[in-house]
Amino acid sequence: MASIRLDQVRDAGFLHEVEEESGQNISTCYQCGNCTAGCPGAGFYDRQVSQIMRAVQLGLKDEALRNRSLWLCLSCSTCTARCPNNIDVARVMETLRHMARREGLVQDRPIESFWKSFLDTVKLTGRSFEIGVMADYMMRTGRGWGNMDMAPAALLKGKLPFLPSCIRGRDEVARIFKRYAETKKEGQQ
Amino acid sequence: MKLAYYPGCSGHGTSKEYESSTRAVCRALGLEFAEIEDWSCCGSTPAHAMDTVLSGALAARNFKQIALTGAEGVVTPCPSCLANLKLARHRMQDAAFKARVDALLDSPTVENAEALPETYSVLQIILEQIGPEAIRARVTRPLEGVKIATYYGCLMSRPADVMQFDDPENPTAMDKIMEALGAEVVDFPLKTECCGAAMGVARQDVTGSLSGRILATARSFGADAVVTACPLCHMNLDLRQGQAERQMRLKFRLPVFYYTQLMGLAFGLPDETLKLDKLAVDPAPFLQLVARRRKARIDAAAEAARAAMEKAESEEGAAS
Amino acid sequence: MKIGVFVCHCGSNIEATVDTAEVARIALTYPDVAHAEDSMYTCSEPGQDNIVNAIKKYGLDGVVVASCSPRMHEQTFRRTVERAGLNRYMFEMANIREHVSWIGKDREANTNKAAELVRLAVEKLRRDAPLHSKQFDVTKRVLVIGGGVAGIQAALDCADGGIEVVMVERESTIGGKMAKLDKTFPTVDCSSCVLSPKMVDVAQHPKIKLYAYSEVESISGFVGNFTVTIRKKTAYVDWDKCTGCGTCTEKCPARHSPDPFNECVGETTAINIPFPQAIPKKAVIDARYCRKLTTGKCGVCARVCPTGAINYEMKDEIVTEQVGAVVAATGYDLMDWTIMGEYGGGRFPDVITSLQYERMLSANGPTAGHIKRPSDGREPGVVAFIQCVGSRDRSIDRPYCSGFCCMYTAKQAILTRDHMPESRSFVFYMDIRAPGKMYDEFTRRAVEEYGVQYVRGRVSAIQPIRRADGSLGYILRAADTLLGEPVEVEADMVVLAVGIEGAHGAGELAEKLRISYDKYGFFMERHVKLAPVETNTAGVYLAGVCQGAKDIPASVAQGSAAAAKVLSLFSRDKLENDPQIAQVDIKRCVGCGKCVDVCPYGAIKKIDFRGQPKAEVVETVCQGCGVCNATCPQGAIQVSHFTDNQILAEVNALCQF
Amino acid sequence: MSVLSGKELRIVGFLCNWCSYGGADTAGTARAAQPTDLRIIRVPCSGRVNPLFVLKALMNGADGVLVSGCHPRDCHYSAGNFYARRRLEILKEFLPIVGIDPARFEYTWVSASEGQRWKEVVTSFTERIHRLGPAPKWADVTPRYDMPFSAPENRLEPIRPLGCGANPSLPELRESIKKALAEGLEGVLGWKAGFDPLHVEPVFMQTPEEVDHLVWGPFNVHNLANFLPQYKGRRIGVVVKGCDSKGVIELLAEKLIDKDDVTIFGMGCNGTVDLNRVLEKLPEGASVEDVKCSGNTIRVTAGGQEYTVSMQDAAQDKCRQCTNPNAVLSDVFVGPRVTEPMPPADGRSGALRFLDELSLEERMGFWKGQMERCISCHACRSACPMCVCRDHCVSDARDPAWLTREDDVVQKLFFQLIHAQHLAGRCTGCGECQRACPMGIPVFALKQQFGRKIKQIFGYGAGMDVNGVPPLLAYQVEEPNIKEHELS
Repeated sequence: MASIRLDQVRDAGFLHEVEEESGQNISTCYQCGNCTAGCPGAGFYDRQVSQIMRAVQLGLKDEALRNRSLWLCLSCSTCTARCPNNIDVARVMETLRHMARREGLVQDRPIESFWKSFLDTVKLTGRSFEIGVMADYMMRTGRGWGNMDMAPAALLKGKLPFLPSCIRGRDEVARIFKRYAETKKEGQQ
Repeated sequence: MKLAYYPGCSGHGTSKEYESSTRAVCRALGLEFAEIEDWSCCGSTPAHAMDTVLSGALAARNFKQIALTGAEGVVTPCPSCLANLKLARHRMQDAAFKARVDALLDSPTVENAEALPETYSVLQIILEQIGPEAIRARVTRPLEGVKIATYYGCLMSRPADVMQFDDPENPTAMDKIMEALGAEVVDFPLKTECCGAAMGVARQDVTGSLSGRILATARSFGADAVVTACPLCHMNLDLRQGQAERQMRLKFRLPVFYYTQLMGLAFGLPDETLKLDKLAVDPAPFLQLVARRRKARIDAAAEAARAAMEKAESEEGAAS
Repeated sequence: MKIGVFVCHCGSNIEATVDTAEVARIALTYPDVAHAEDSMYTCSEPGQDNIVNAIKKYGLDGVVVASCSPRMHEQTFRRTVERAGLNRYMFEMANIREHVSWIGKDREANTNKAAELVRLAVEKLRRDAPLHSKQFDVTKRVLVIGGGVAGIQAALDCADGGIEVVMVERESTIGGKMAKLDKTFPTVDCSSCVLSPKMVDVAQHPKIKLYAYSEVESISGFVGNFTVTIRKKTAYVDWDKCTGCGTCTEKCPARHSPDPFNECVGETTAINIPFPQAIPKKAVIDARYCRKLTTGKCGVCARVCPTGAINYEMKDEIVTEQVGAVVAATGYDLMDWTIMGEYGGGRFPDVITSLQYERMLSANGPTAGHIKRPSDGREPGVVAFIQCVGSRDRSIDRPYCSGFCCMYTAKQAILTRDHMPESRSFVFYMDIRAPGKMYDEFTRRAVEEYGVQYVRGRVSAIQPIRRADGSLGYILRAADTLLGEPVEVEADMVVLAVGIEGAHGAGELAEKLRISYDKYGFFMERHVKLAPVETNTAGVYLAGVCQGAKDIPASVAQGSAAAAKVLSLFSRDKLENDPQIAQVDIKRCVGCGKCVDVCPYGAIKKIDFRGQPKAEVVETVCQGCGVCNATCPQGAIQVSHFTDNQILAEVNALCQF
Repeated sequence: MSVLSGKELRIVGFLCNWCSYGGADTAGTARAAQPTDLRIIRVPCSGRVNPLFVLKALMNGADGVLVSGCHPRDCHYSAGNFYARRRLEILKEFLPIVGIDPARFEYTWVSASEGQRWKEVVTSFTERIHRLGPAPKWADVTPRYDMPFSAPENRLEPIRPLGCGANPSLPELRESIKKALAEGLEGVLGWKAGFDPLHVEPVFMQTPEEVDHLVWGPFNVHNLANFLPQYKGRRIGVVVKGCDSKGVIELLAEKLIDKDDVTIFGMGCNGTVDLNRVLEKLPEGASVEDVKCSGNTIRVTAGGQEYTVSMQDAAQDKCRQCTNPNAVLSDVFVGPRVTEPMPPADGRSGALRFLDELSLEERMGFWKGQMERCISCHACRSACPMCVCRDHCVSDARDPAWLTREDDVVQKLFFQLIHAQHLAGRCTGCGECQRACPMGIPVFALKQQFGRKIKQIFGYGAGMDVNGVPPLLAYQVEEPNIKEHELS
């Protein structure tokens, strides 16, 4: 692999963009690795949090956005809690996730699909509703059968109602999603 | 301060027992909350993973419903709802963010962002408004002789500057309550370690290994049971315990309770409110252990009393 | 009046962003300016000679130099104009470097600003008058506060120079932190073998008066004439009678008192002598744990003492000393690392500080040099060291590097292998800072010869585990940032290189000494580069870590430097005051007494002048702060060279409607 | 010198030599880029900064003034910044009354090690001043001359019934003064009839005959405390109304007179008149032949014609809101005490109410208009009992030279600012400055502005306690009511 020509590929604008959108001063990161050290998802990541932070510092946009780690992040904020430089690392990860979606660089469709399924259910009924989420998710991905082994137990315990509990204000909630979709569209134009 | 009650979606599904035991315990402790009409989902992790403004708007709709009750604050048992509602209010203190949220709603939220309701966990309210001493006084069936690992998860006290409750690295709120119930609390090092959160649907390997580690450590410290205050954690530790066992190639068989269920047990609240039958890991051995320990103590006390009486009688006899 | 203006290029430091020739040209248009020029390095010898020549050539009676900060070179140029026969106070500076050329690149704005700052200096100088210092006597005795290695060095150097030294140490023995160390880097030689002879010298030196177990209560006066009151804390032992035989410590039944000298690793008796080489070697009763003093029942030590030195009724005693200078050498303490919940916050028994570990390594320590886990007394197989605990950590407001942790961690890792050849050590670090002589080589030896595994990454959390045999283990969750992967180590014992801060109580002492200190308790030197030993208060000097993190050789060097400052101060028989102090215009003073009430120094007296009340300034006490000046409604009291008219002239020069 | 037009504004900084000047050096050494506007004047200590320097700069057209010293507790001179904190906080609160935006002045603390903080301070303060833009210039302001608050219909309702009838205890007062003279007092300050029945004048009574001429009534306007310092060291007496007694107390508190020297005689006061408000009812130039007072009505015979004025109309503004009608401190108090009313909810005078409603620029216009009318007679100063400098007033001095000799509004207003600042925390509110003004300029409003801010922040009112210390001559290490200011 050819070495990275920092003088050529470095995109300082990207660092600025991430700092602006996340409200974090990323230049204070001195690469101690504490975020990686405490990250519960680290064992599953293809790029460690501290390396993603480094990629942002170097202005290496592709390295920062094109990875599965962003989608495996559990949002537990351990990285934020332990950062010696007061960087809200979880916020940076979230920001990068939003940017990756905008750039069409989503690396883990199933996880994104789960989120979409969840939100679709909320849009439809005003609340989340597990069976609905799962059905939607399985239709989107053809996956999720692995969860079926716990479903019988849950059903047996009466924990998974088959009917959603629709709220009266569900149209109001749906309008939130509608307006949100419109602002996104405007944003893209 | 008048508080409203936000149950959260899972209270109507996977965490029915949490919802029901929370209400029962609050009633028993004299805590009253206003019911929120027609509340909607807070957006949970998926909403803020997609977009913070959308997440804020889903929370903000509920702020308006809460305002209708006349309450100044809101309590919720669910840490995920707590984090979303708290963060939404926190972010809405920024006027630009609030404007973007308001634009998604049918009508904007109150003008003064400081007037938006503050959210508290039921746990915080129980600890701060009732306190361990009053809880201890309410206990009729102490959980004697059992060891409990308290598991808080990652959301309850993080980020510390927003949550403003308990120590972010070593929270002790549930420890204090469990001790008040008569249980022994083990010094559990993974109190705030993440269980895998909502990753369970898409990536069971993640939740399996993270939850597995938590359960294995709790076992190694001699815990007879784990308590939690979070429906998602509970799902990963209890409902998915089988998955974790398979992943770790270990058997845990560790019952996982909501802390309100154990409070209800110690208070002697009716079974139908605690819904222990909803737990996936059978709690019966744990309950029997409690019963055995209690019986042993009562027997020992009775024995001591009898011995004392005999001694007194014999002394009396000697004197006369 | 004829004023000369010299605008300095400071090489390119100023010239790069200020048109100095233009500034000089503008300066010529200012009132009373008779000569103006720019020059390359005004502070250099030719630069100074040029000023001297110009004064003579143009008959100047005042000089303005526009260059760096007056905090840098005001004294230099005052001497220059004095060489040319002017009064040293007929001189003003315009700071066009720190305040102009270094903070912006806009040449037009900078040039304009520099010219205006010169204008201010000219306006001020036009209203300057020659000032003359008053002379006063010097008490040639020095107070050294703190008996660590820096204080010991300062005291011995002063005493050898013939000066009487009063040393105050708050513990019952001198020796400080160095006395607690087992070995020192990079030579791995015995710490107490190096220090003990110096401690003995202090005890035996005829010029040194040692107050151990004592604290400075108050300080008043000024350079050359300080009055110090010292609180001799009660030891409940008459030290004149105590021979340090140790019989009391053998018999004392209160055997479970915390042992601060051993960093609370292990316990000691309520009456104790901290360690065998203590100076003075005298017993002290810890009143919190003594049975006689807490319950009234015991008295064993009084019964066994062969000299009858024990006195339970003893009280603190206050003594007063006169000195002419003060050396502060109060050292440091570890920051309170228990705020770090992720490392257990003190709840995990086998997670200890490096200083505790040092006591464990020491042959005269509580474990007699054996490394034992506090939890079960077993020898640890895996020892992990974590650096930067409470250093370089903004999240807990500890942004600074504690300086010497990298080195002692390497030393402790090496010693660990020496003590336990079968053990394995891991050091978690962020950067290795080893810029001393033979230092970097030393850290490399730890890796190359002793097989210490260095891992670059901060430890996120220490999580105990209960092993099958019931013993505790500690999982360190970390990342190897060089490998780019999360790593874990299961250790038996964890040693934290805890960051340092100024010694507890440093702030209160600084208030008494009237010296500046930062929020971490470190004292501020007068100038970071040019006056690292002096403070803002004349006659008060700094030695050792109280001024900032430094290792033993640097502390010793600063101790000697402070002594040199004291000796040079005392080489004169009379001292001169700074004449830039308050003066009363007796005609204008109405004797209202408001200045007397507000003076922070009590330097103004109310006097009777021909039947009228008036104010009078005590010239050796006044420090020239000017609070009186700002208070006097009729402006009758004025600080020389900062008079109302001078400041008004500066304001008026800047703001003209 | 002029600022770089279009680029810079005029910002003056006063920095203490030890901390903030060093902090600015540290910033420079670190090459911390900063806006170029600020011009630094080095002073030994923030405590050296007379608030009048700040006012001088602002009055002379500075767009912003910044004072920076050592952090509280870190003062090189141990307490200088504690004094500065109080004085500068009060100054900042005072500024708006003369139309200066308080945002143009700031004070803060920067230590010698805080180079980064200094950069932030300079940057945010400069940005703030640029947001505010150039300060309005006195020359450009439109003067205004309206004083609606002094119109009869706008005068404030008195908070207690005021009266002007003869005080039946006057003979008793005369007797006790005669007794005191007999017992060795050198003389007693009081009032006697003046050149016409409307006017009384101060008198130093030394004989029983003179005492017989002592008068007491609505025309006893002068505050006789004013004369006490010139009798210092002599055993004398003084007759006081409630308001006058506060002047005596403040003089005692500041040790400008000795309690052992002064005997205080007091009677309950039912209010005094603003003579102009009586005279405005009479024809111009009419000679006053007789005055009769009963109840709350004053009947004046002038030019053969009788005119009636009620106390309601004629009372001085200060009497309308007076809560101390009885002497606060007295050795001899004669007659019954007048009922003391509760302080009004809104204690502002009419002039303050008016000024508070104006915009900053309108206030500048107001004072410009008023100062145009000022004839620099300094009667305000002469009437003030707390002006201790007497013949050594700074406004007349060459060293220090606070004022030029120019006859312009800025110099004249600056004289008023000096007076008000010197009185800050010491003014007892007797209003003599304003009463003495032949042009009727409401100069008392400036002292009231200081007074109310000092009351707000320090809870202190001058002239109530002989052991009191004026707040600006004291400090507390922790100031509960002074918060550090945000710089942005």
